[in-house]
Amino acid sequence: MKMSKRTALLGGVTLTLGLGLGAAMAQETVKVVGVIEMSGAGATAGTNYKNGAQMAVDEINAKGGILGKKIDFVVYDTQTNPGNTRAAVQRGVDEGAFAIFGPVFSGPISASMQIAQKAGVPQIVGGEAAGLTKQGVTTIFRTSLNQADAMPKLAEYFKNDVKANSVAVVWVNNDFGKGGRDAIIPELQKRGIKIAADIATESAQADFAADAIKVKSSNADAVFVYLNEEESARFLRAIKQQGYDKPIVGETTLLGAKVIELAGDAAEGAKGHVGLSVDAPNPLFAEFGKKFQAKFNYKSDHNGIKGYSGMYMLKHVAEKTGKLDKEAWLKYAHGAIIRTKDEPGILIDSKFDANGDVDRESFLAEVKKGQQVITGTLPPVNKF
Amino acid sequence: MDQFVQLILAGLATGAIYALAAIGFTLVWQTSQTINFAQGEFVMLPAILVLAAVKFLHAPLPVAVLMAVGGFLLLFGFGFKQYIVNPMARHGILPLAIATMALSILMKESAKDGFSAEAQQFPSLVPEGAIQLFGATLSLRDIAIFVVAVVAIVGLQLFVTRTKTGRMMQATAQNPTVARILGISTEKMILLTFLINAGLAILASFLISPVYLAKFSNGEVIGTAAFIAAIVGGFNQVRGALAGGFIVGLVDNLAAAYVSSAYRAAVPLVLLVLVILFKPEGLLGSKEERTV
Amino acid sequence: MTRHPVFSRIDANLATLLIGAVILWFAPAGLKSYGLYVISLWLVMSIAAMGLNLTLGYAGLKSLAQAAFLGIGAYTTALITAKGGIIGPGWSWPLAFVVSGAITFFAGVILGFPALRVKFHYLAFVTLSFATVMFLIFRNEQWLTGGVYGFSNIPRPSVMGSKLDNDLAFFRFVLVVTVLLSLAMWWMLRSPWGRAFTALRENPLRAASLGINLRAYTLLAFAIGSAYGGFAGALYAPLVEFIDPAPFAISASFVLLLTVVVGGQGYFLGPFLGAAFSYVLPEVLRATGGLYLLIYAALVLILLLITPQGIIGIVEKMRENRRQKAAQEQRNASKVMLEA
Amino acid sequence: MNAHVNLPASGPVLKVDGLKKHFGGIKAVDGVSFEVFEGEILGIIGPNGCGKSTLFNCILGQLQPTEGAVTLDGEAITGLFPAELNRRGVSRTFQLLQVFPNLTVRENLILAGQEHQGSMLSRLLGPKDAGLTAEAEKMIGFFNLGHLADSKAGGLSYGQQKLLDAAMAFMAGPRLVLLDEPAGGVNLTMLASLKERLEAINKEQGATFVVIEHNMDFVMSLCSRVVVMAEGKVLAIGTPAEIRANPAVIEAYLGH
Repeated sequence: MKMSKRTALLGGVTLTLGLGLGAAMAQETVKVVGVIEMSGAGATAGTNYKNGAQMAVDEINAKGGILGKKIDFVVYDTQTNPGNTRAAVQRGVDEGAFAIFGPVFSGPISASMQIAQKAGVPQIVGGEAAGLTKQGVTTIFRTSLNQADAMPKLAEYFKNDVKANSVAVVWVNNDFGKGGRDAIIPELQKRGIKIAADIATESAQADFAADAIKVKSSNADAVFVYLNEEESARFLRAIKQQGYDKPIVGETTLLGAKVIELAGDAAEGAKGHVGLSVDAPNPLFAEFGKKFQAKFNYKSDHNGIKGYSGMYMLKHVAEKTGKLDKEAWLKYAHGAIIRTKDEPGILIDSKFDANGDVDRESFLAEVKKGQQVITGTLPPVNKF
Repeated sequence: MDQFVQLILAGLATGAIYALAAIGFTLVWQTSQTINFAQGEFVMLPAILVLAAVKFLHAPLPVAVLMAVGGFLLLFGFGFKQYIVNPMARHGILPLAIATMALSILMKESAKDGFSAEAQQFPSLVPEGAIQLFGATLSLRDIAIFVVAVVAIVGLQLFVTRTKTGRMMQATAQNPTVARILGISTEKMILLTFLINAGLAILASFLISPVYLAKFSNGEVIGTAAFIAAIVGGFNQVRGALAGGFIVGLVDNLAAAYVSSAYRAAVPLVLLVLVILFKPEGLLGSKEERTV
Repeated sequence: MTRHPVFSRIDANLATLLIGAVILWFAPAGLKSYGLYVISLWLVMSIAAMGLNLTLGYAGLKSLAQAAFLGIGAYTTALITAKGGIIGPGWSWPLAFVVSGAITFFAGVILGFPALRVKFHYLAFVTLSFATVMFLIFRNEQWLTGGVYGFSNIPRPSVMGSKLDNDLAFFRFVLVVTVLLSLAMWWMLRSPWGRAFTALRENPLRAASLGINLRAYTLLAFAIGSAYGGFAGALYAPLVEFIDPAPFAISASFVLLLTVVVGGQGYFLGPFLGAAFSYVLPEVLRATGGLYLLIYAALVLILLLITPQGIIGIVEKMRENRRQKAAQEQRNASKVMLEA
Repeated sequence: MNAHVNLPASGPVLKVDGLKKHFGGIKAVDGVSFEVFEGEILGIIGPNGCGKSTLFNCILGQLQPTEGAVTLDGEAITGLFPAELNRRGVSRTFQLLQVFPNLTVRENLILAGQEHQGSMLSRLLGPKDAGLTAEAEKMIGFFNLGHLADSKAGGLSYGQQKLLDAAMAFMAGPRLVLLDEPAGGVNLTMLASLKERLEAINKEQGATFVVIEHNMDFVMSLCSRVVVMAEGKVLAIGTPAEIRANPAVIEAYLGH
């Protein structure tokens, strides 16, 4: 037993040392801590977000960094677990991060945003759930449209373009999917469209046969699919197997490059609204897409764009304030309008409001011959 | 009504995959008291290995398949038994089960870091297309999955009951001590079951990856389903595992459609708990004797 | 009378616990919030693992539902303490703590009933099903639990009128609760109950023939083990200040199982070592970048291959070797005595 | 030692009346009746498969009898659970080794007595030895296990475990002890000491014993009366001398 007592003490000491270090080594760099889903349910989205951000960091550092200081970008995996996320954000704050980059999934964001706020550290996230920017947190910034802004656009689309009187809604039962479902259903009903089926699916679900059959037998005029990437592809394949021939409508993910690649023919004809896309009629997106493909050997989805443009937003605001001061950064960022002519890395003109929501143009698209084809451009919610 | 038929047919195709995984699980349990929590990852990995061989070694697809099959049998048939099960077997069921849990993380993370975090297409051996049956649409792929799985299982059953090696294997599973006295090389027989388990996993992997897509995290769902199917079948019966796989596949699909999609995952479990409480030896299993 | 090794071992457990508590009280003075969070989490998960160690390690009942009990405790605490609390901020947390323990205790009793009928992997399955159902309830019943959006702004407890918003103060609060719960567990395990639990694991039929009420002790082992999960949940909620269903999923129950086995099942200090391995080591390894989970899994495998009895097993193996040597000498001596 | 055959005036401690246990068509125990009186040592013998063990398991609640009654001091105990029987003063030893290998000898003994002390709550809140250390030490001394008191039971030799098993049966001061082949596998020197210990404790505690045994010499010298079973039925009951002289018994044992 003496042994185990000694072992326990030793363990305690090692632990204390291990956790206590880290903050001491402040150098002439800008520390940005990525708190990102590198494993667990959010691994795919997280990897894209991280790769996009990493590419931006490499470019920025190659050109001399932010205000002459290189970006020191470290990434801590959250395992898509809120507790771990909280720990990682806390760790970033303790290590003196200038900004926290991530996470992408909304649950972990909810779990951790108070920590960043308490420390006054800007947090640039990939989450789309409507609630995030409604809780008075002053340090959070989105890199993509809020569901609450995207869904009315989509409901209009169902009414005017698809001309559906009834819609089956298929959503993934996490905060992202539930948030989308809760946002779209009232918008559809407001426009007199009936909800023919309301189908929850699991995240990381593999077998979508039962859900596809249910959609088909609901006899709705169209189906709205709000799932993560792979699940979207699996669903498209499953519903195609059922010989489904009515419009399949989605939001951003459904029309993403990854889904089209994975679903193959089954993605043909899918349509809907897209926030960010490498296929948008915009030379900057196309150029980003090419660079990303060259660097990582696969096609980026919208999360890659979010990570990339988010990092440039960080840089741009810091340079505008002329100093590395978090308070000044936050002050400028709230209400900032960033145009591509000033900062090409932002990829698309964007306005950040007082809550941290972003407003920008978005697109209507359709999958034709294995490609996402942009069929229309929608203006920002509030013109700027 | 055709919705019902449709659900049944889809459930059978899914169930066939679960059955393949559950049979391997049961075989390994029978011969070496290994609860393999990495069973799902066993089904995930072969497809990834094929894709990795194509991507990194630029091997043509048939060569890549051969390499993946050989490598997997060696690592997760022979190696798994030799280097994980053998040293730990005598320390009881739980440490070994936990070790397989660690193995599952290891396999998952290796696939993710070594290959890709993203889902990948996997070539299908069966053409796209569908036929009409009882007013329901049935894809050729589902039919193929079902047929291949059933042929494999029937073949295995014939092997076990009709050949000398098969009977020796069964004897080893049922009573290793007696088998040893009868002069059967139980070591070899146990190895054989591990190889068969790996082989069934490869088959399942190649069958479902075109549908589910090849991804490092695919094992989670399949592993749990195989575990449940094995228990439903009584844990110690190949026939039971077969039935268990189909039952889980069917109940899951019907539950999703008729009960509640949000509580879908619970329905088969709750039903099975009731079964266990009233028939503790599983649906087809035999009572484990109580020794005084 | 001579000193018995077993009795002195229990005393050593107590000594380690108390010395460890004193060190931990002062050690983290230099730690920042992150470090304090990690060691607080370590203690909280040690409590949950301690409960599972009772059910699994001492009484031999395979349970895969410990994370579900953690969740029941966490949600109960969140509901009772949020928004100023039901009975004011000062007493809400103690009430939540007691209620969390009570609910999980009774849930444990109910879940223990199948344990009387089915053993082994069926029991694991029944508990697995329970854990799945609980997870789905946490996720789907949004009106109660906040569903997938989670439950935010869970307050830290107050002690004597001051709220423990300071991370060091909260850590010390967690430490005190952990020590009290550990002492209670230590006392129980060295009481006749502890022996009865061990008997239940080693040979239930023989235990019954010695008048040991299998039904009562099985239910107690399950219920008390579950209640420790609930107690841990009552600390987890204010520690993270936000809960959603993810940390209470099946996979989390598996991690707790791994914690108990890696630490050393059936040893009093096992859960503390196991929890350090499961919850602190990954944080330390995170610095190694993307491969840390790979390294972690490999470490678990290697550790189990070396010592299937868990980390404490290494120490125990050495002690056992020494004892065997001594016993051999005694046996030789006794032979002479009996034959004489 | 087999002198006190004069039966006491009080009723029997244990009464087995028309006990039957059928497994499907097999009549393992088929209408067995006998009585055991205060302080006596009753032996049960018979060829393998005659139903001795099944009979034991029925009396001890391990099996539910198909028919018949068992009474302890005039109270029906048929089909009670083993733990309940034990708390009423019926204890037993096992044919195969059944000690708790990871507990020490002393802990095994305390465990064997603790459930007879106080209530559940007092066992939790009271002293860790449940006040049984002295009792355990006495038993350890009595069975010559003193030097092994702190060794784990799993590390003991076969004979030592057999002694411990027997000692555990006596910890709670039982009214009736059923010993299942106490001499099985025990070497000769150890056997003499075992027999002597059993006789001594029978006298000292005033407990009543029922012994199943194959070893004829052991049974005949230890027991005051012997029940001979064959094919699930009682063939004969009597003193060892009567049994030795019984032609039916001789027939059963030697006739084929």
